[in-house]
Amino acid sequence: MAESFQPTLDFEAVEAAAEAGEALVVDLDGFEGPLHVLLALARSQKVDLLRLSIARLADQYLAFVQEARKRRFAVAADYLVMAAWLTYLKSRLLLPKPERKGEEPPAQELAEALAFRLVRLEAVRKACDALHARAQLGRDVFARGDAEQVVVHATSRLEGSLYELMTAFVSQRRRAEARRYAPAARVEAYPLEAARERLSQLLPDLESWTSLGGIAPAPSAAATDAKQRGPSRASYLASTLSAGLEMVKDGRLEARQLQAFAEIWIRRAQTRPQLLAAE
Amino acid sequence: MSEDASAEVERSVEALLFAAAEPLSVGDLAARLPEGWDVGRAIAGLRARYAGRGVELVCVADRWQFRTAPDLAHLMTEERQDTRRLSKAAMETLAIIAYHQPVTRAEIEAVRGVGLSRGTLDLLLEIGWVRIRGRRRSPGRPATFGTTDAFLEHFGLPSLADLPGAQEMKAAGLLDRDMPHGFVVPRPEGAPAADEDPLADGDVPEFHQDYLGEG
Amino acid sequence: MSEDASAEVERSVEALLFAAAEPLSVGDLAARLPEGWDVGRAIAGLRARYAGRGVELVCVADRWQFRTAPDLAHLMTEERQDTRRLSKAAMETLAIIAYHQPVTRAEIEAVRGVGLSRGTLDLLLEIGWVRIRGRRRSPGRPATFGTTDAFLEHFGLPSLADLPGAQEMKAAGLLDRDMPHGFVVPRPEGAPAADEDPLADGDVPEFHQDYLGEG
Repeated sequence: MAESFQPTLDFEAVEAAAEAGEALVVDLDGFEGPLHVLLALARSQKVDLLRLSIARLADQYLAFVQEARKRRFAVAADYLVMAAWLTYLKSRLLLPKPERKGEEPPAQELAEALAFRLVRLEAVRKACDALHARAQLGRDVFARGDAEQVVVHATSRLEGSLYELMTAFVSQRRRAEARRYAPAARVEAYPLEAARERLSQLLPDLESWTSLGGIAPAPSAAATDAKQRGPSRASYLASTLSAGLEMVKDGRLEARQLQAFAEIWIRRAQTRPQLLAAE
Repeated sequence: MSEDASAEVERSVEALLFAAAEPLSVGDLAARLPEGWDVGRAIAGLRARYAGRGVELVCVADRWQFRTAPDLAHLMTEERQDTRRLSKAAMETLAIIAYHQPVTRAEIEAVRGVGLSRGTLDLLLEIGWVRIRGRRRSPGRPATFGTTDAFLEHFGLPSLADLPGAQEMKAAGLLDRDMPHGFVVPRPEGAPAADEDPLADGDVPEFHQDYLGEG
Repeated sequence: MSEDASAEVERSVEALLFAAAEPLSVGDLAARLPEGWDVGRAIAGLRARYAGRGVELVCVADRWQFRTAPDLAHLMTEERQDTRRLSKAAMETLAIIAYHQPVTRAEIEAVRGVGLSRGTLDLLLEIGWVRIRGRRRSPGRPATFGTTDAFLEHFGLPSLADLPGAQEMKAAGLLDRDMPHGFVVPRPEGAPAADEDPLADGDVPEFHQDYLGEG
């Protein structure tokens, strides 16, 4: 093994590898990487990869790289890294045995590790072949060409509860109600004229404080129909107050309210001279 | 031809028919097989072999194909049920039909105050909750609508008289706020109304006349 | 179950499998058949019945499918699809992922002793034979890759355990993640053995980080 480690014999080494049955074309494109080259070379040794002569493999590899560099300028860096490492490994393998422990793994272990990697890559290669040889779908075996699709009958079940039905009925009626515009429902007002006239007639009798509510006319309770009933109580009250305020302004009436929303009291205005005298 | 050889023709034809994207004629099959192979006999053999199986070899327009047995068609369908809700418009229309029946399209629109899209009535008829009951004895003889037994079943009602009335609506809190003016829950008429002619045989209402043209 | 009844199960399963475009699991079949039908027995019966025929019942990715017999491939010229011929690099990468899964990008590179071009993994992911399985619980949390059911279906494998030679490779220690003796030169990568985190939702590894940044 050592005798083949001669740089000048590189070319022969590659040829030897080729003759050994491995079509080792010196074309880096044919290899995925240095490990693939090593595997191809290792196969040429025709031994169990785990019992490979690493030194011989290193020689073969270096020869291969040399040849590759002869023909091409650029060789990928990892090929050169591997070359350097193999050179180093080989030199250590050739050194006399006793090595100091603890520094680096023994050369033999490194060699075994390399052999293991080659075995592993070889296994991947075989797995590739085995996979490729399998009956592949669409290439060797075929599934049903005219598959009958399962027909999906989608029946949609409608959800609806009585509550929803009732809600729909009521909400529809509410909207109808909101839409309805009923002019007939207008409120009949107690005319201001009538209130003024009535209050003037009552004025002489309003000697003391009398509540406004007591003076305003009441709606006719006898009438059953809304139309016959006439103005509402609120309208009577509002018109009477309005007429009363006019008379306060004229000085004919006095009005007082103790607080907001409290009863409003009115009485005939006291004469001015009396008021002055009183002061 | 030997026994083995004819078995080989048969399984070749079997594979070709299985993988083909469409039915194959005897000529198609012969063209893809070595010359002299008896395709006709292979087909006869396959027919016999598959007779009564889950898959059968059938001839359609002079071409052969494997099809699943007709009696297993139910396996090829998948029932899928999804629930959906009626739209608000459809639910309201249903409610009006339920409570006011018999009711014409124009009356439904009058109650709702908006036009009725054709799809809404269609949908209710299609679901089977609403039916055409008859015709109103009035100009144009419009179709009258009412609810079906399926409607009663779905809503769990023994009869139309069991439709919830104002009391139930109040109890359900639907009338809590202000009661709509003049709120009355009408009593639906199950029997033909006085001014209604039941639908006679063959008196199929036409869409344009009865669903759209009227009112 | 009577003779007749079990024949009925068999032909029903036959029809379902025949009609389907995809392989069906026992569960898929059972779901489409009346409860209590013995699907497993029907499949065993069908396998025997179709053995040696032009169409065979095979198990792929734990599911069942009728396929043409492999020895008749030469007849199927019409059906043959232009299957993408994977490059050697892609095929080796696929094999490493299949046998070593879950495996990180760095580990794939370690087996082949060469860097993995980004296009290779992309291609395998795109074909749908390879998927990102999760993340290795190790520094950098690299993504781990594995194969898909589509991979098993394509290569006609019932399960990963049926990968050709997988048992032997395992016995020889070739599927161990660690290199023996801490082999580090020339590519210094011996990922420490650690468990794998399944990919969480939304935890999609970024290409730059996981394909390129690691190792």
